[in-house]
Order: sequence, then structure tokens, then C-alpha cells
Amino acid sequence: MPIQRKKIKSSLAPGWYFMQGDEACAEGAIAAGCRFYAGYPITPASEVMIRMVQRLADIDGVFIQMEDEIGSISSVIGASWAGAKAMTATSGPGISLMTEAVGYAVITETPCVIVDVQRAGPSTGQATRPAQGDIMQVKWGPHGDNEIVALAPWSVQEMYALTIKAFNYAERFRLPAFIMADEAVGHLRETLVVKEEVEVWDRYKAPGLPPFGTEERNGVPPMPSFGEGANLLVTGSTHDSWGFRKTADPAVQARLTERLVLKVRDFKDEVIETESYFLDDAEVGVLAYGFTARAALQAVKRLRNQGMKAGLLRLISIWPFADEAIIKLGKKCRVIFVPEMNRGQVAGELKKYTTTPIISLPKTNGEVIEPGEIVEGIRRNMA
Amino acid sequence: MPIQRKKIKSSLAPGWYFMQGDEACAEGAIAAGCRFYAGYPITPASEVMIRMVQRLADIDGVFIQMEDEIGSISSVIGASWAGAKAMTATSGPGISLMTEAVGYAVITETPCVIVDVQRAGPSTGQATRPAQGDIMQVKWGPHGDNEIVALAPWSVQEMYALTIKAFNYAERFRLPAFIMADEAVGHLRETLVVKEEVEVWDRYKAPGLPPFGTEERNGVPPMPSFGEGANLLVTGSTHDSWGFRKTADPAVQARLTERLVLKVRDFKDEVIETESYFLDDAEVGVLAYGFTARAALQAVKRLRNQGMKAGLLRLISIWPFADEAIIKLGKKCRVIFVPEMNRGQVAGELKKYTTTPIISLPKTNGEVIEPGEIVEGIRRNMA
Amino acid sequence: MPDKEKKKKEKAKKAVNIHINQKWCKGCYICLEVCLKKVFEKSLEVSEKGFNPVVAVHPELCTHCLQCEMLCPDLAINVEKEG
Amino acid sequence: MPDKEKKKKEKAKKAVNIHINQKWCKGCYICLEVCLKKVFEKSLEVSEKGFNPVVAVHPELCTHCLQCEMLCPDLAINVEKEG
Amino acid sequence: MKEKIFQMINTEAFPTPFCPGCGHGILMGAVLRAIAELEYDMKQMLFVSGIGCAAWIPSPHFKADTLHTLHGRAIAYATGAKLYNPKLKVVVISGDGDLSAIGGNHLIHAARRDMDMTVICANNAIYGMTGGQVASTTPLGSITTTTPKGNQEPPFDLCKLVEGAGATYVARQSVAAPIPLTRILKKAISHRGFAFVEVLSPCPTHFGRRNAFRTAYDMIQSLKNSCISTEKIRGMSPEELLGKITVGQLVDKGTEGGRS
Amino acid sequence: MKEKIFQMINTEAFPTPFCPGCGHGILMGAVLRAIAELEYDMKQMLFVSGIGCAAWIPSPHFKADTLHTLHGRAIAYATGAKLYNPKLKVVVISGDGDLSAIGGNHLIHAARRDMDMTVICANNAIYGMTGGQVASTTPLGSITTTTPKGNQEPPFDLCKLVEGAGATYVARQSVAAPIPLTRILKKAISHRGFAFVEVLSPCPTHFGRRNAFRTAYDMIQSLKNSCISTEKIRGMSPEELLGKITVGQLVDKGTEGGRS
Amino acid sequence: MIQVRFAGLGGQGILLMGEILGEASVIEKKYVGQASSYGAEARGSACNSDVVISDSWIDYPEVTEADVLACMSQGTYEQNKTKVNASSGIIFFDSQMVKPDPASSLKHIPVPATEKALTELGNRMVANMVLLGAVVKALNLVTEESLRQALTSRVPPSLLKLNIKALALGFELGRIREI
Amino acid sequence: MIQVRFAGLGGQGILLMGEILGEASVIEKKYVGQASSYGAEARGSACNSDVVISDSWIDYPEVTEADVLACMSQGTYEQNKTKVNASSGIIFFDSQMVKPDPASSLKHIPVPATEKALTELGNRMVANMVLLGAVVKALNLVTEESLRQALTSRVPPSLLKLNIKALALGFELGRIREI
Ligand SMILES: Cc1ncc(C[n+]2csc(CCOP(=O)(O)OP(=O)(O)O)c2C)c(N)n1
Ligand SMILES: Cc1ncc(C[n+]2csc(CCOP(=O)(O)OP(=O)(O)O)c2C)c(N)n1
Ligand code: SF4
Ligand code: SF4
Ligand code: SF4
Ligand code: SF4
Ligand code: SF4
Ligand code: SF4
Ligand SMILES: [Mg+2]
Ligand SMILES: [Mg+2]
Repeated sequence: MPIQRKKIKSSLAPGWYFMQGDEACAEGAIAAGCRFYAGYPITPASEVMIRMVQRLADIDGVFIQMEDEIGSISSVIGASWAGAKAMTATSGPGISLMTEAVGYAVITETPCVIVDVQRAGPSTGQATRPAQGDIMQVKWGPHGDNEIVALAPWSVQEMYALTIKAFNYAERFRLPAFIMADEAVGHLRETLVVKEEVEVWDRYKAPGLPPFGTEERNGVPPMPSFGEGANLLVTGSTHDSWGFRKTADPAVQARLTERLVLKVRDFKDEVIETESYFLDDAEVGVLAYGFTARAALQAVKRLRNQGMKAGLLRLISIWPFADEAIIKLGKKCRVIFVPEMNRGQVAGELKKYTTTPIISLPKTNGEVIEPGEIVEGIRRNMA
Repeated sequence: MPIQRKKIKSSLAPGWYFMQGDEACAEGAIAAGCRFYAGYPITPASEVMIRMVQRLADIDGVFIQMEDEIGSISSVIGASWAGAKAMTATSGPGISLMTEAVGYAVITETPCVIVDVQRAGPSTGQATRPAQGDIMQVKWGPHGDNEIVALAPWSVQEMYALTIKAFNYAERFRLPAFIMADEAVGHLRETLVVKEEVEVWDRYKAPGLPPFGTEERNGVPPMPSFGEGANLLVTGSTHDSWGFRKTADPAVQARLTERLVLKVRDFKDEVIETESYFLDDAEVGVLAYGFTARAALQAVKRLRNQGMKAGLLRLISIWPFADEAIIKLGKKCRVIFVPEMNRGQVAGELKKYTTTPIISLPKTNGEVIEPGEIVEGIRRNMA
Repeated sequence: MPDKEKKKKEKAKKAVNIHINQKWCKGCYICLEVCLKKVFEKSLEVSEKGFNPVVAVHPELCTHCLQCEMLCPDLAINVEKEG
Repeated sequence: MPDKEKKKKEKAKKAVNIHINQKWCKGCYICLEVCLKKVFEKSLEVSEKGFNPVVAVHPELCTHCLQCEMLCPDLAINVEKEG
Repeated sequence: MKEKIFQMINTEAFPTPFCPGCGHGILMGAVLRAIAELEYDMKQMLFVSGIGCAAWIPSPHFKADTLHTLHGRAIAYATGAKLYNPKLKVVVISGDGDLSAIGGNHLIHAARRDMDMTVICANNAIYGMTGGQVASTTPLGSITTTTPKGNQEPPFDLCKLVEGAGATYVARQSVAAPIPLTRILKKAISHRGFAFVEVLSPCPTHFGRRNAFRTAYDMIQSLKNSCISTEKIRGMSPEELLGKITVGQLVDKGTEGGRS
Repeated sequence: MKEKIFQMINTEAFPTPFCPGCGHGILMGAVLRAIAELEYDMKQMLFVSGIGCAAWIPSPHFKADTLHTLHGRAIAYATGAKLYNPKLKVVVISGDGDLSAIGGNHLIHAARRDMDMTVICANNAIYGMTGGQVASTTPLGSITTTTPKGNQEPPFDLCKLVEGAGATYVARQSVAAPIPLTRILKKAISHRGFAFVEVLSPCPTHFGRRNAFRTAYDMIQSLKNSCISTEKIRGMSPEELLGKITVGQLVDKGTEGGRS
Repeated sequence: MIQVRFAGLGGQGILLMGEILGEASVIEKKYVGQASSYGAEARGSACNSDVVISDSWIDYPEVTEADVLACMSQGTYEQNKTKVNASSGIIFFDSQMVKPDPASSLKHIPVPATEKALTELGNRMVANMVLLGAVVKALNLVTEESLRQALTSRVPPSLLKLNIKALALGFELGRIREI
Repeated sequence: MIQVRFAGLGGQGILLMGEILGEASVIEKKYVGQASSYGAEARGSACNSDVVISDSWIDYPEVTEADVLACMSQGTYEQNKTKVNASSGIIFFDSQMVKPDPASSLKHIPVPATEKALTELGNRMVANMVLLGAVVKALNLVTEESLRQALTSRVPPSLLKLNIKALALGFELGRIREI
């Protein structure tokens, strides 16, 4: 792949930090090379913005607080085409407003990172409380078919590390990449250990090649920036490989819509990341992601102590979905429990890939799921 | 159920009409008692609006063209609380912008009807071309968990009839109900036969009872209007049964989020509607919805003529999803083909309910699916 | 006696009753600072919510100007003439 | 001779070349109506896109005022002085 | 008066969730007083708000129909309610961020339409609820969490903005002057057509704290000092006017009642 | 000149998709002429547009970087690009509906910020692309598909709106006067800070047809008759001014270059 | 069931032809499906207007294989001639606008619609109605009366007379053609 | 691993206690999880600040069962006393603000934090640091030095001196307590 992968020195001095998740996310962005941030305040994501104000000021980056979230994502896309690695952070209501522009980023193949620090909905709901209610939204929010990448950090360490990865995937696949955090991990303060180097991927440049099409059905074209003399034609309408609008040509529409999907689906294994705990001999599977996975890990350990052969599969990436890992998990386990802070969004998704009984353990009372609740939920259902 | 069901005389004189789908949709709205329309122009939904201007003027209803789609849905919600049966119509980009307010309508339990005349995306895509790309969006667009109703007309006749039903379900369940049309059926002109009477359901009123809570876990509370002296407290934040904000109370959040989901899931059979063709002895199943189902019906007939035991299950309602019908279909058929004008959205959903092989026949070139293509797609896969 | 003066007299005559809702007062002390007559003082009691509300220690000095009542952000003050 | 007049003279002297892009012209006839000198006429030919473009039938009358060129919505007119 | 006002509020919702000394509480009182003096029936009124501290002024405190909407959308919701039931007296009360940042478009379009409603903008020059970020009304140089070195972006003159958009009644007043404020609110609420009142309302917690105001009273005092009424302004020299804020009625166009 | 202009366009994108006689084509020519006369390098320019017929003026016709965005969002996209690369000369060209209806909020905020960019609003008083619905600029009484009995809502005075929002350069001109238009475009494009030009640009297909204009030229002629320059307006009586539109430069504030 | 396609350039009034035939068929209590396709530009691009007419519910309301093609431009003739039913299909064409393919084995019927519209009515804009009248009459798709009624509901009063004349001219042409 | 909960009312500086202990622990290269919960209002509502400290990665970083509860208000004492480890848990409480439950079998340690802050430093606002110092010292959670360093990074310079004094006062109290 022509994307440029390099190891660079960490922007944050190596060492141990006591840091909030939202702040670590901002640090990850800076480390990944983010030099443009546009945002709009919202609980519980505002701390990302506040850290970015401070950090970007140090390094001559651009910060702007826009008039709303639509403005934020719009200017992030504009900045990306001007050459920036760019980011915004918000929560569910902001993601809802950004929906249309996310679709625009998908069709124009604009790299950008969107952080969703989820809070309890629907609607304004309980604005200061954690939730995982936007999992399906980030995949299906915009009209049409939109392939995106979404990662779910479970710790402050991952708020840092996965944000870097999100930037890398955004450049690699030229699309919006999401960080699916939640209030619990966003506001959590933890030990963050920063290493000497970080791996950063840079935009693939190839002047002369078309910026919106490739020979392959599943390719990612190179991306010029404004001001480079490329006479860029960027449009959210269907376009040919040079960017000319083709709003009545079936072949162009077919080719474009197919490529936008295949360029991710065909290479999904580059993104899909899971972690297994005690799965070798597990009979009772637990699948979890984000902060909930930490409660699930504790729960699995407790169940093991109680003699139950429980194991945990943690999703680190959410989209593209870890289909094969689920198939394997289904083969191994008699039953799979899915604790999540929503009404069973990922539990539903699992059913697409396995016939093993899926038991959803939803919790939507604005509080995090505790290990004891998972233990209890599993015991109740296994009795 | 305390919802008031009544038969009233059709607002359109009984008889035969040659009418466009979008216009029939507007006529259905008027017949159902819609007296407020707010909209913003967009191809291919503008014709709904234009018909509404004319019809509402005749009957002293309210029409307003708002500054954007956010304004449209917002004023629809405002009007609904003022007592109106209210509607807006748009296409994918407009649905994307309405996302946040749809979630508001869900949590405040505001009846309203949203018509999505789908066009080819993602993003601006091919604005004048048909698609079925917003199926997942209307369910999953807003953040949090949002249960809604969505119906997919396949003809001008159904643009009329299902719009009436959408209004009825909106009132029955107090939620936003969607009409999932597409450019092909929206712009199609067909014979519309109007009967003497239509069945219309009216808002459940019970002064003195709480407007936002019920005794049952899955109930629908009565709905007062502004100006009736109810001292209504309407809020998109989590609230108790009288509307007082409870943004830190886990019990209230749990109860509300659960009821918003159960009030639909537990009564889904009142909404779910499918139609079977040649399924009695079918070995090869076809599942389709909307305009595509008409091509599928033709295709199935052709395949039957060619000796293949094909049958069609048509989804009339899309959300809540026809789980049981799918389970039955899966048991009956060796394989299920799903032609749709998107990259396999409903095909994916089917996998949650059956282990019978699902073969997606996606088409996203901005053109409708023709019967011959379905025949060919099935033959190719069955060879 | 012109009307205006009459009123003034009446006003002066009547005693003023100052009620402070101790549950609503958040101890912002706007009233305390705005009152030219120094009617208020901080209370030493801590309220349910952890505030020190004010108390009207010199209601007899009050001129019924209502500045405190109108500027109280918590509708916690009620200055009423007696009788 | 003052500069201005000189220019005028020169202008008058030079013949004017009027080119109309028959593929771009959409037959809106703004040029035809705006030209005080009545230089243009509708063509009888139908273009590829089904329009009847204009033709410059009297280029010799043209004063090079450029109104037609500037008001043509399709960049279809080019009025040039020869030489 | 006070008794009347107590009948207009949901006492069970008190004490309010506002911080000690928040200007929004003073504004709440002024609105209630204005309505009480107008002798309007709360049962015929609809109060609409967006999201933010200011949006909590009517909801749930007012014993009337209240519609607490989404961030920025109050006016659009109000438009629908008013159009369908023109008998409702519609008053929108919300924050500067809500009405003029994210909600700016609905604001100018309602002004253009001359929608028959009153919009009261509680301007604290900051995003209070989310912890003190810069607003489109924050004065140049002010410290906020997102302008740690002082705001560099010129703020809106909200009254000029809505006037430019076509509003038929425009006024500004501060909570530091509750009597003139109440008077203006009465005029605005009884205006037929689109009436806009910008109310300067201090946020001691997020604006005051970061910008060298010691107490809530300091902020009230500072408003008293810097506000000058439209009448007094005549004849003042530019030097005298430096740093001053004009308050009072700025636009009052006759209207046939606006759109409803 | 013409040759220069031909080097500034993608000739393969011609003929344009505009209807015969569309004012947007005339505006396109004027913008190109202005840039040619300014001798700006198209390679250093970025043209941003929203969705609508007017949004097609630069995209794909201009041989420069063009960013054809979403309906209403052009200015917000432009803001990001300009802030990240201040060397870009950013010109937004879009329709009245795009910039002032759905996009009104970004418009007023960019004006407030004095964002260093030029915004050219092609105002045809209608939604052209979607088939002729009423716009927030449609004159009272005009027939559109959504106001079959004539528009009842007052339109924006766009120039007053952006002035009220804080724009440092504001002008209005019509395509019927291509020379003054080009002059104003030159000033606006070379202005440092936020420059706004409202260009009256007829839509014969959807506005003209429904409002008794026989031909595109009729609409040009009518603009010529009703536009009066700011200079000429002085000393004219109210009767003379009835139904007239002021054109020319309306605001020109010195600025240090605006935000970028 | 019969599938009819009208084809030509934007500006020739093709869409109206389909709509009027559709409306007329519904007047006769038929089931009709009518759909159009056209380019983004208002003028000059190819457009089709399809009508499917049946005595009962129509499964698939779009033209999959035309029984009848009525054509007013060369380009659309070329595009559509292969989409006509190879065994029984008929092509009507405007004899001034279209030069038929001599190699085609399909039944071709020339209709001097533009010519007659110009010469007899002095307005080529109503050529579409002349052609429509001819097709309808020749194939007896609907009655003259239904077609006139449909026309009346779709054409502004000021243009009605002219259009009715054009239709009549078409009926005349359709009557004398033997099919 | 040890789980510590600080509890009290908004305005008492509870959140800062957890943050400083967390920061100090990281200075000592410990793994820490620190989370707070508080009401919507800025003042007067109950709030908790939880710290979990461990030498290795912490699976679940929230307090599930407190080993230590340090409490500054009666209400939060009542709420939290049942959330303390029943066998080995310890409750520190501000002796002026909290009246301990005589029925409780848990180890209770009174700390006159508010009293000392008022009497010795003349400022009840730093009672939190007194209590924090006492808890840390009594249990030897981190060194005095680390805590001071953490404090320095989190408190504005103008208030630093006072806070350090308060901390020292706390260390004193913690030292003399036998646990
Ligand atoms: C779409 C959306 N974006 C952001 C927020 C977060 N939010 C809540 S209130 C608010 C600002 C409130 O400021 P203002 O309107 O000035 O009211 P104040 O709190 O200052 O009175 C914001 C940004 C939200 N609720 N919804
Ligand atoms: C979110 C969204 N809503 C609606 C539309 C449909 N739409 C496309 S262009 C347009 C209006 C264009 O009007 P204007 O900006 O005035 O440009 P004009 O065509 O008149 O030049 C609309 C409403 C859209 N593309 N996206
Ligand atoms: S009414 Fe006036 S004098 Fe009396 S207490 Fe209040 S402020 Fe003081
Ligand atoms: S103004 Fe009101 S809240 Fe403030 S101290 Fe006085 S009584 Fe208490
Ligand atoms: S330049 Fe002037 S005179 Fe010459 S053809 Fe054009 S309009 Fe006529
Ligand atoms: S103005 Fe241009 S497009 Fe119009 S007729 Fe003349 S040359 Fe043709
Ligand atoms: S944060 Fe500011 S605006 Fe909000 S309640 Fe507190 S003082 Fe008032
Ligand atoms: S519809 Fe109007 S604005 Fe659009 S191209 Fe045609 S004439 Fe121009
Ligand atoms: Mg504010
Ligand atoms: Mg327009």
C-alpha cells in the first residue's frame, strides 16, 4: 500500500502521566499529527477541545470553536482538503448533526477523525451520564451506504493509542474514522504510559494520478491538497475519477458506490482488532467493548473463580465488524452474553454471524455496568 | 387500547385518479387528518410539499416552508404538541439533518410523520435517481436507542394508503413514523383508486393522567396539547411521568428508555405487515420491499414459468422488522435472495433471524432493479 | 397634601416584613450588597444544600425599595408592608 | 489629438471579428436584444442540444461595446478587433 | 405581586439548579413580574427554550405550557406551535449560545418572517452549562476555557443582527436594572410580531470567575456602570461612550401582527 | 481578455448545465473577468460552493481548486480550508437559498468573525435547482411553486443582514450591469477580511416564467430599470425610490485582514 | 397489457405525451403506470416517457420491452429501437426528425407530426400532440374523447385550443394509417 | 490494590482530593483509576471522587467496594457507609461534619479537618487537604513528597502555600492516629 508509515518521536515526553481520557485523546491526536481542530462544546467531550486549544497553540496548529457541530465537521473536511490532519470531538447530539457531512466525507474520501464521547440518550437524555448508544449510529447515521472505521477504547491508555490509530486508518482508507468513547472512559483519570516513538501514517500523494478513482475496484486513490496546483474538483455528488460530476451515469455511480464499500470491506482485517481472555476452554462467552469490557473482564475472572468456564472477547474495533472472531466465538461457546450500555445494539449485530444463543445484557440507566451485574446476569440466565 | 379509531369519509372524492406517488402521499396525509406541513425543497420529495401547499390552503391547514430541514422537523414537533397531525417530507440529506430532532420526537413521544423519498447516495450522489439506501438510517440515525415505525410503499396506491397508516401508528404509539418511498415510486404516475371511507386513528386524550408515563412498562401515555391548561412540561432530557427533568436518576432513566422501546417491540405485530406470493411450495425465496418488490414479483412469476419454485415475501412495514415472517421464510426456503437498491442493508438484517443462506442482490447504480436482473441474479447463483 | 407625599408618609409609617426563604437562598449576597440600608447579614447556619443564607437583621431600616427582591436570583426574598 | 479621441478613432477604424461558439450558445437571445446595432439574428440551424443559436449577421455594424459578450451567460461570444 | 408570582411557578422545582448569583434567576423574576403586570393568563402562554442554563428559566419553573427543545432549535419549535395555534402567546427564553450560535439561523429567519413571538435572549457572554467556553457574544479579550489567552473573535451585536434580519421590535437591557427590564419585557411580550430582547445576565461561575469579578454583585455593579440608556446616549461624546453598552428600546416598528 | 478567461476554465465542462439565459452564466463571466483583471493566479485560489444551480458556477467550470460541498455549508468548509492554509485566496460562490436559507448561520458567523474570504451570493430570489420554490429572498407577492397565491413572507435584505452580523465589506450589484459588477467583484475579492457581494441574477426558468417575464432579456431589462446606484440614490424622493433596489458598495470598513 | 414509450429531446413536450395518455387511460378505468426519465438540464437532453396500460393491476409498472415506441429525435430513436419487442413491436416516428434504420425489421410508421404542426397550425411546439393523436388513434389505445378530456386537465386554457387542434390532426393521421 | 472513595458536597473540594491522590500515585509509577460523580448543580449536591491504586494494570478502575471511605458530609456518609468493605474497610470522617453511625461495626476514624482548617489556618476551604493528608499518612498510600508534588501541579500558585500547610496539618493528624 502506498500509504507512508513512519515511526516518529512522541510529541509528549515519554513517561508516566495521570491523565483524563478526553485529554489523552487530544494527546493522541497531537501525536498522530493532527494540526487542525474544530469543535463545539458538549458534555462529556468538551475536555478534548480544551486540551486541543492548549496543545495546538504550542505547535502552531489551528483551533476554532465553530458555531455548531455542522460547522465543526464542515471546517474539518475543508481543512483536510487543505492538507491538514483534522479532528473534531462531540457526543451523540453532535454526531446526529454531523450525519450529513459524514456522508460527504465518505463520498469525497476525506480523511478525518471524529471522537464520540457517548452519553445517555436518546436525545438530550442524561447529558452527564455514560452510555454506548451510538454504536449503530456511527455506521448507519448518514443516508446511503457509508463504510467507516470506528474504534472503542476501554482505557485512558487506549484513548491515546486508538486515537493515533484512527488518524492512521483515516489516511490509509481516506474516510472518517470514529473514536467511540463514553463518559466513563472520557472522564476517567488513569495512568497513561507514553513510549518514545509512535507509528504515524501519512497521506498518500501521487501528483498526476486521479484523486477519485483507481484501476482496482477496491483501491484508495492518492489525495492532493488545495494550493498544490492540482485543480481539484471535490464534490459530494457522484463523480468520475477526476472529480467531474456524473449525476446521470449509471456506470460511474455503480463503480463509485462499490469502491467506497470494497476499499474497506476487502481490507477489513487491517483494522479489525479484538482481544481474548480465557477463551481457550471457554463455554460461556462474554463479548464486550469500551469501558464495559473492563467490567466484563472482572466478571469473567470472578466467574472463573466460581468454577464457570467463562471467557471474554473484547472488540477493540467496532466497524468494520469483527465477523470472523464472532464466528469463532460462536463455535466455541454454548452461549454468548453481551453486556452493553444500550438496548442490545451489538448483541443484535452478533446474530448475523452466529447461531449460538446471544443473550443481551443491556443497561440504560445512565450508569456504567459493574462486574457484579454481569456476573449476576450470567448466573441468572445459566441457572 | 385507548386510541380512538374511526372511519371517516375520504377527503378526496371516491373514484379513479391518475396520480404521482408524491401527490398520493400528500393526499393520504390530508385524508389521515394532517393539518400542518413544514418542509424544505428537495428532489425527489418536493412534489409532496407542492401538493400540500395546495391542499392545506383549501382546508385551512397550515403550510410553511422552513429555512432548512432541521427547521421543518422542529416546527412539525412544535405543531404536534399544539395539537396538529403534522408531517414533513424530504430525501436522504434532509433525513440526515433531521436526525437529532427525530430522537427528540422519540423521547418526547411526539406523533409525526416523516416521508423519505429516497435517492441515490451516499451524500448528494445522484440526486434525481432512485435508491433504497436509507433503510438502516431511519432506524439507527439518531444517537441512543430509538424505536420508530417505517413503512415502504410499492405503488402510488400505497403511497396513499400507507401514509394514512403512518399517521395512525404515529398517534397509536406516539412516535415518528416514516414512509420509506423512493424516487421511482415517488415520481411514478399510476392509477389510484379512492374508496368512500378511510380509517383514521386519533390522539388519545385523558386529562389528569400523566403525559409521559404509564403504569405499564410498555404503555403509551395520553397526550394533551398546548393551550389546554395542562401545564405541559415537554423536554428532550430524561423526565418523569409529568415531564420533570430527572437527569441524574438511574431509575427514571431505566424506566423511560425501556418503555420507549417496549411500547413498540411488545406490540410490533400491530404494525408488521408482509405479503406472500407463491410461497406455499417455494424453495427459492425472494424478499423485497418498496418499488423493488414489483420487479421481484415479476421475476418470481417468470421463474415459475421457467419451472423454478420461487416465491416472494414482500415487506410492507420495514421497522419494526418482520422477524417472525423471516424465520418462517427461512424454514421454508433453501435460499433467500434479497434484491435492493443499496449494498445489502435488509439482506444483512435477515441474517439475524435465519440461518438459511441469504444472497444479497444489491444494485446501486442509480437505476431501478428490473425483473430480468433479478431472474438473472437468481439463475446465476442457482446454477 | 399632594398624593405623592401622602404615599411616602404612608410608606414610612408601615412596618416592613422581610421574608427570606432559607431553602431557596443560595447565599449569593447580592441582596446584602445591594441594600443601601444594610438590612441583611450572612447567617451562620448552613442550609441543606450547604449554603449560608442571609437573614434580615434590620428589617426596621428597610425603605421597601424592593431592589433586593428584584435582584434576588432565587425568588428567595419577599419584602412586604404590613397591614 | 487627446488620447481619448485617438482611441475612439482607432476603434472605429478596426474591423471587428465576432465569433459565436455554436456548441455553447443556448439561444437565449440576450445578445440579440441587447445589441443596439442589431448585429445578431437567430440561426435556423438546430444545435446538437436542440437550440437555435445566434449568428452575427452584421459584424460590420459592431461598435465593440462588448455588452453582448459580457451578458452572454454561456461565454459563447467573442468580440475581437482585428489586427 | 409576590403572591401572584408564586401562583405562576412550579414551587416544587425550586430552589433552581442555577448557581448562586446567576443572572438568569433575576431574569426569571423579571419575566414573571412582566407577565403578572400584563395580567396575561399563563394557561394561554407557551414558553419555549433550547438547551443551556438559560433554557431552564421557564422549564420546569413556570406553571404554564413549556417546551424544552434541542440546543439551538427553540424558535423553530415555537414557530410550528404558534402557526398551528395562533391563540398561544409564545415566548422563547434561551441563552446567547443557544439562540445566536447554533440557533442563529432560526433566529434570523423568524425575525425575517416577523413571526409573532417574543424571544428573550439571556446573554451571559459565555456557554454556562458546558463549563465556560467562548460564545459568539463573548467580548474581545475575555478569558474562557477555549480562549485561554483572551477571545480574538469579534462578538455579535445581537440587536443589530436581528434588526438586520428584519425584526420589528428590538431592545436590550440588563438584569442589573430590573425595573426598566420588566418594562421592556412587558412591551416585548405584548408586541404583535417578532420581538427580541437581549438581556445581559451575568454568569459568575464561568465568566465572572475567569475575568476578575470577585462576586456576583461585582458583575451586577459592572453592568450598572457600563449600561447607558438610549435616551441618555444622545449628546454623549465618543470618549464617554467608550466601553459602554446601549440599553433600551432600539427598534419598534408598527406591525400588523406578524406571521402566525 | 477572452483568451485569458479560456485558460481559467475547464472547457470540457462546457456548455454549462444552466438553462438558456440564466443569470448565473453572466455572473460566471464577471467573476472570471474580475480575477483576470486582478491578475490573480488561479492556482492559489479556492472556490467553494454549496448545492444549487449557482453552486455550479465554479464547479467544475473553473480551472482551480474547487470544493462543491453540501447544501448550505460552503462557508463552513471554506473556513476550515482558509484557516489551515491562509495563503489560499478563498472565494465562495453560491445561491441565495444555499447561503441565506439553510446556510444562514454560517454566513452570519463568518461575517462576525471577519473571516478572510469573499462570499458571492447569486441571488435569483428562488430555488432554481429544485424547481422554483419560494426563497428567503423572494419578493412579497411573487409566485413560486410553494407560494401559488404569491409570497406572504418578507424577504431578507441580505446586505443589511450581513452588515448587522459584522461584515467589513458589503455590496450589491446585478448581472445586468456587468461592468460595475466586475468592478465590485474585484474590490470584494481583493478585500482583506469578510467581503459579501449580493449579485442579482435572474432565473428565467423558474422565477421569470411564473412572474410574467417573457424572456431572459426581459428580466435583464427589468433589473436595469430597478437598480439604482448608491451614488444616484442621494437626493431622490421616496416616490422615485419606490420599488428600486440600491446597488453599489454599501459597507467598506478598514480591516487588518480578518481572521485566517 | 401494452407498453408504450415516447422518446425525444427535452423541450419537445415528450413528458406531457405520456402523462396525457396515462390520464386518458385512467379515465377509462384502466390500470396505468407512467414514468419518465430525463437529464439534469431542462433543455436538450434525451428524455423518455413510458406508459404501461392494463385492465388489471400491473406488477411492474415500467417499460421493460416496448410494444410501441413513438419517437421525435434521431438520438433517442437510436437509443430505443433495440428496446422494442422484436416480434410484435411498432415504431412511430416523426418523419421530419427521424431517419429510420433501413436494416430494422420492425414495423415503422412515419408520422409527419412536426411538418403538419408547422404547416397546418403554424407552431412546431404542438408536434407532440399530433404524434400522440396519431399513435392513440392508430392503435385504438383510448377514445378520442378520453384523450381530449385528459388534455384539458393538463394544458393551460390559453393553449388548449391549439393543442386540441393538434390532437385532431393526429387522429386524422392515425386514422388513415393502416397498421 | 486499594479502593478509596472521597465523598462530600459540591464546593468542599472533594474532586480535588481524588485527583491529587491519583496524581501522586502516578508519580510513584502506580496504576491508578480515578473517577468522580456529581450532580448537575455546581454547588450543594453530593459528590464522590474515587481512586483505585495498584502496582499493576487495573481491570476495573472504579470503586466497587471501598477499602477506604473519607467523608465530609452527613448525607454522603449515609449513602456510602454500606459501600465499604464489610470486613476490612475503614471510614475516615470529618468530625465536625459527620456524626458516625453507632451501629456500624466498621473501623471509624474521626479527623477534625474542618475544625483544624478553621482554627489553625483560618480557612475552612482547605479542610479537604487536611483530611487528605490524614488519610494518606495514616494508610501510607503515597509519600508526603509525592502528594505535595501532585498538589503543586493542581493548585493555583496563589493558593499553594495555604494548601501545603493544610496537607502538613493532615499528615500530623494522620501520624498520631493509630490504625
Ligand atoms: C447539539 C448540541 N450541541 C451541544 C450541546 C451542549 N450544550 C448544552 S448547553 C450549551 C451552551 C449553552 O450556552 P447558552 O445557550 O449561552 O446558555 P447558558 O448556559 O450560557 O445560559 C451547549 C453547547 C447540546 N446539548 N446539543
Ligand atoms: C440538505 C439538503 N436539502 C435540500 C437540498 C435540495 N436542494 C438542492 S439545491 C437547493 C436550493 C438551491 O437554491 P439556491 O441556493 O438559491 O440556488 P439556485 O439553484 O437558485 O441557484 C435545494 C433546496 C439538498 N441538496 N440538500
Ligand atoms: S427593599 Fe430595599 S431597603 Fe428593603 S431590604 Fe430590600 S434592598 Fe434593602
Ligand atoms: S439575593 Fe437571594 S439568594 Fe442571594 S443571598 Fe440574597 S436572598 Fe440569598
Ligand atoms: S459588441 Fe456591442 S455592438 Fe458589437 S455585437 Fe456586441 S453588443 Fe453589438
Ligand atoms: S447571449 Fe450567448 S447564449 Fe444567448 S443567444 Fe447570444 S450567444 Fe447564444
Ligand atoms: S453556569 Fe453560569 S449561567 Fe449557568 S447557572 Fe451557573 S452562573 Fe448561571
Ligand atoms: S433553473 Fe434558473 S437558476 Fe437554475 S440554471 Fe435554470 S435559469 Fe439558472
Ligand atoms: Mg450563555
Ligand atoms: Mg436561488
